[in-house]
Amino acid sequence: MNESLGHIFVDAFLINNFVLCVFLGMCSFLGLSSKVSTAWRMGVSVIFVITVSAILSYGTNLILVAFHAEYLRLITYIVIIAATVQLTEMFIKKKSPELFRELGIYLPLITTNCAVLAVPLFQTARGYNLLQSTVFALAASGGYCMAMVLLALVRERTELSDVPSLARGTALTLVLASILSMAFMGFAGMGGGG
Amino acid sequence: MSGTTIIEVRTSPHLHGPMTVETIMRHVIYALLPIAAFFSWHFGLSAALLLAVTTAGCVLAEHTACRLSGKRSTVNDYSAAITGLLLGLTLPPGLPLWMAVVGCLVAILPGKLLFGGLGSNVFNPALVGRAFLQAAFPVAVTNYTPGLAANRFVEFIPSTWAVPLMKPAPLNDWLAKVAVDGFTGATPLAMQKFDHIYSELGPLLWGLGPGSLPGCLILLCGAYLVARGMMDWRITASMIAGAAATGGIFHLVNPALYPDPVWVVFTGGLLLGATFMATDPVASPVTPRGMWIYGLLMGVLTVLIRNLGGLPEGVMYAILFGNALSPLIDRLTPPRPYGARKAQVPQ
Amino acid sequence: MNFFGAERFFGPKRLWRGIHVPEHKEQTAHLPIRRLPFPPLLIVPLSQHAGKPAKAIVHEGQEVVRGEPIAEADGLMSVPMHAPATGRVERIAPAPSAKGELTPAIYIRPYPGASQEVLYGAEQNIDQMTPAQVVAAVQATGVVGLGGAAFPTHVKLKVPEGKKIDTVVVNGCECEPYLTTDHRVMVEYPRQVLHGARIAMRAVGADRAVVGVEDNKPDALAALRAANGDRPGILIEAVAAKYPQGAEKMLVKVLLGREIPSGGLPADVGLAVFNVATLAQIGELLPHRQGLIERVVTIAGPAVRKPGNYLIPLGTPLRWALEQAGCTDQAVSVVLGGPMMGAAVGSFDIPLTKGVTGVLVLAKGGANGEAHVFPCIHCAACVNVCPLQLDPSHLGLLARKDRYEEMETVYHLNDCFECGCCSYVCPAHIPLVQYFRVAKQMNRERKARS
Amino acid sequence: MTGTTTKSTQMIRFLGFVSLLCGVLIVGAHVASQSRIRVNQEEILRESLAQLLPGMTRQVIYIVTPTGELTPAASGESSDKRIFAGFDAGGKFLGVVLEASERGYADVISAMYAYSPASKTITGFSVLEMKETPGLGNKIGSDPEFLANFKALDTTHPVAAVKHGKKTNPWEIDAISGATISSRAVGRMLAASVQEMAPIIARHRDRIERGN
Amino acid sequence: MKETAPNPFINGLWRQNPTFVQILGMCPTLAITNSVQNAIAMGLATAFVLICSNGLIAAIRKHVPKQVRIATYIAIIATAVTVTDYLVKAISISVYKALGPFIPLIVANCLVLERAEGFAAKKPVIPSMMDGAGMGLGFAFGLTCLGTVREVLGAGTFLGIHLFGPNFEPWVLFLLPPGGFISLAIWLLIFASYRERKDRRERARAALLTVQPAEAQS
Repeated sequence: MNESLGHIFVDAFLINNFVLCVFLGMCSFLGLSSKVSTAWRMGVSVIFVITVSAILSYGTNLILVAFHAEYLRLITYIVIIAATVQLTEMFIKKKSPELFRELGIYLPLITTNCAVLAVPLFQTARGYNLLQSTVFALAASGGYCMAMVLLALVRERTELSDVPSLARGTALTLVLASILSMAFMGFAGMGGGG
Repeated sequence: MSGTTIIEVRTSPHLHGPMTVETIMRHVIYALLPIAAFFSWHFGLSAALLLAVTTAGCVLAEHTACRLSGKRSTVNDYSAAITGLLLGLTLPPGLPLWMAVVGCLVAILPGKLLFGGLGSNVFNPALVGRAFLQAAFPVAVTNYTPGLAANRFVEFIPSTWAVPLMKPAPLNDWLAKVAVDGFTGATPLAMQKFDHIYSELGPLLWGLGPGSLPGCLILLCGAYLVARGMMDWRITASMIAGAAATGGIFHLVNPALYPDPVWVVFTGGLLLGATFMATDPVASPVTPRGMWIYGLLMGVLTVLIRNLGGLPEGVMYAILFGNALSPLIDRLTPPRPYGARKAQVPQ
Repeated sequence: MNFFGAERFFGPKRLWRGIHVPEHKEQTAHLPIRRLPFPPLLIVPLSQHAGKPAKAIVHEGQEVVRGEPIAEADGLMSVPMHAPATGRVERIAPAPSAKGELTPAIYIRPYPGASQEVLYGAEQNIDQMTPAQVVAAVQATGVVGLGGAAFPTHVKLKVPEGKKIDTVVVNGCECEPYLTTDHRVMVEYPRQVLHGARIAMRAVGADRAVVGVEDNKPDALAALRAANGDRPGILIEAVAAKYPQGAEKMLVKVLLGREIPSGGLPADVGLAVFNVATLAQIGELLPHRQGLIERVVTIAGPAVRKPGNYLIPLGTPLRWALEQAGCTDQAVSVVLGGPMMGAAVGSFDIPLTKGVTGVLVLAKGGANGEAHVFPCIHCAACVNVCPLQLDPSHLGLLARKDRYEEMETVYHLNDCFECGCCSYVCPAHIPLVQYFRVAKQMNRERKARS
Repeated sequence: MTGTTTKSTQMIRFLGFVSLLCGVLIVGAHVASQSRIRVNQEEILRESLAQLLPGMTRQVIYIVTPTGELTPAASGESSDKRIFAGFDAGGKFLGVVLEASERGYADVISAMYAYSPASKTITGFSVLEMKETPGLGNKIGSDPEFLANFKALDTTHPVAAVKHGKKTNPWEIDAISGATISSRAVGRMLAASVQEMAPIIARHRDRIERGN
Repeated sequence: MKETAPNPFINGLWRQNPTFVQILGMCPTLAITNSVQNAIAMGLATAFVLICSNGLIAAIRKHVPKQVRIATYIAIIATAVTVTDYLVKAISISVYKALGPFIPLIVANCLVLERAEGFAAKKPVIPSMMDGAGMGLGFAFGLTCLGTVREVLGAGTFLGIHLFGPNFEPWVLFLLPPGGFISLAIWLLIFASYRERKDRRERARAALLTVQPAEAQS
């Protein structure tokens, strides 16, 4: 498959938005979206980690394929992600302790964010080249970030209203997510094909 | 005066303007009635019944839900009736009534009451109901029947009375009986998009094409609300402007594929959406600059979805997306408070 | 904005936001100012102004002459008090005030048949005084802002260190419905107003003054223009009537296009703003070295029998004033000041003080009757009218959730001067201004605690 | 310092042990399941081929090299272009099966179709993977009326989908009503694939029909 | 003391149900529940991973250095997942295709790591495996609940069996992403209202108990 970069981007960013249409990164999507500032920081950290780990995974996958060791793919990817998270943490800690204090608690959470693992898996399955993989990683993580912030914004708004006690919490968040997801259905078919 | 007069102590202001939520909502209904009347006249009995069912459905759903949760019923603010009317106007006249009821339930329960009722809904409830129906029953909600059928005041469109949960019976026989030559059931937008057939603009202005409402009438009704000071014209104007401008650019790039701006504005639900749905105050920004951005964004998005996406119509999705963005827009466009530009005086 | 005769097309300068409120001024605008007889007992509070209360210099049983000082200023942020009538000091004791709390006051029982004539005072030549001397002289008159704020006028006349004032703004915009005191003062005492303006110009060192009068008072404009003649230095300008045009922040923006910085003073933009009634009193009292002992109060409202503008001796109990004007049995609520910003009173025994511009008697079933409060529908009506361009809609939502701190730090709560426009227009009848008052109070208490 | 050193050697030793354990488990599972997986895959392939070429019992798989030549492939997964030639029990050539994919409404639709080199017609069509709207676009895989289009679809003329009920020519596909986008994607997919593959098949027709 | 410790199996299945109570492992819960069959398959695959990883981790728990424990857990979980991946592929390719990328993604399922850290790291092998089984089956139960709503409404079938006859109008939405969110919201609302009612009853009973002695005294 030789998809154009633009199409890869639109597809991963809007049409098959990781969070709203493919259900990846759900735990953080539901758990860390009560405040816009938190959601935004988490989103940005995820963009960074996904992009770096996607590029690293791409290289690693070439090595694995060369040695016919595809069965180690999953374990390698997860190690790469854990290492990226760890390195990011160390790097930020050294360069900007302030940012580290803000992001500190979110970074370890990224390791168990399946959106991060899904990007290398998908790019391998779809046979993307390095450039395509990078664009895909940026679009997917950007889409994740956008969905997080959108949900956090509407959740902050519902905080100002009198939500019935029954619906407070996850149920309301899910309804919001489902309406957002319905809104995203309008993007289907965009960006090519046609 | 006697010293024993009991005086009430209230805090200022001691005057209040004439406007109340209830009056505004009532006038929105007045403004919607001509459109509803046209819809019923154009499509006949089924359309009138559909509107009645959606309106009654929304009102009843709200009333019952409020009662069940032990609260005062909030139907007397008329907002549920508006939701019902708007929902009905966005549906094809032959839609099975049971689907319309499902739409009402979705619009009112998760679309509105779950958030805390009037004033708390993040999205326009009517559009939530419509989007649900669109996603749940994609065939039924895009299946338009011809307007002005000769016997429309005598008999119902057969699909109206479909058994709940069941598919409506195919309309072929009925269509053969009533249809005007060459009727395909496609809306002008779908015909333009998939077959590159342009409907004439004239009938569209007066709403005589299939599946479209009279643009001029909608604008008039909107103008009534604006004149009464009950609606903000900025959102409507900027949404139309955004759609027209984007449509214009597409048209300039490829006139064969993309319609001209006037056509863009007067087809589909754009005018109804821009006038009555995007302007839903609850789900739109409150800041003046925010309103312009919000409207433009929705207009642009509508045309992008229409021209680039897989669907012929994009107003509903554009407005839902705009609703989701309105808290962000509000946050990014705070009005500049008086005296804030200059440096603060050190105390 | 006056290029190429733009005014001819667009009318006078106008306030962009704000609201058009029914004026209800026809009730009293045409009635000349009348004197009210002395009440049987005058209650002169020692704190009728913003700042430190005055110190009494009389003792119980002492006889006082109308116009004689009875209390002296306690420091710079204070003004003296003068006896409103010739009589005897009955006692010095706490008295109820409009705010509800008891404040010390001098009770004076006027002699029956005491003269309205002011016997106390001496001539002084203002033209030979230095600005500092003018300021001191103004302080001695006890004049405070008569527009309602009761801020000591001499403090405003004292130019802050490092600031330069180029223009005196004279506020003739009485935008509150019902009230016509300033209107009548301008019509009947235009010379005093202008004289006061010149005194103020002299004190602050400004070489011009701009008088802003709303265009719904053509007779006031005409009177002022006639009194001014073609003398330079004072410009009399009409502005379109709109509420709250009379707020000084609004007026200076409309008249001169200057914005007083948030939390700042008019002096920060080279201005000093005075109410017409204040200047009229200065123009009247200063040359004779007299003290402020009476003021014009509008008594009006749907439940008043004899509405009008009354020259009321300060310290007149509210009950006496109302008895003189007469109330119908429809009366439910009495408000001191205008209907938009005035406070309802809880007792008729309070005295009328320097800051009282009007007494309104509201009738049953009035415009602010019990209304069902709907939830906020985000209609943005309040945002569109807020003269300070705040976001009352969001502020109101935050207030309902007790998020007071956020209101102050993010949404500029403290800029709000409680004009009431948002509450007036709110179709959901949400008591926005009331919320904001509570929020400000809570914030003050929180700060005091920490 | 010494304390930490021992500790880190301990940690390394432990992690080494864990990796060893994991490695053994993974490799064990891989080896144990490999043959079974291959059998499964081939079964799936044969099933889908048999569906398109009824009566098929044996298939020969060719891989199309970039130069347009054919090389026989053993089996297994491959992302290269493949041609499956099917034969019945008597060894009679039934036709070839080709793979094709195209962007549909939601995502890529990938499908297989049977092609008869003799009559230059498409004789069968089945969808492998798609994410089309359930109940609407996904009918391209199940709607009998739609699949009937592929009993004998002429490919001498570029294949194209037309609106439901408007089919007049043998090379046209009668679209599913309400799912025009997905139907058209199928049309484009087949047109492009046939255009590319038909000349190659024609060139190697003898070899393919012989089955070597 | 012993009796207060809940049976780890029952605990996971009901009281600490991962889907409805802990709200963990949401990605597969929402993504792989558009048919009951897929839901069950996914649930069982997760349960299998949980049993293996919990057992292995419990076995080596005493030797794990604290600093590298998360890395160790993840390596073990990844191994268990890889094994499961091959197993599913060997059992049925069509099931494997339906579950798509979500089998490898079990690695990132926070439920598995949470159980490793929260239970297996402290308890012996057998209870840990019991806990894994309980949690896994509880998860499978949650998935099946969701899958039932989505399949019945979205296709009119249950495990492929038509329930309403051929004329049923399917609610396509329930097979699409928004339907996943909505179905889960519906289940959570049902559970919330159940819990609310139970709370109210218990409070009423508690009130009754506190009132009665006072009455008896008087």
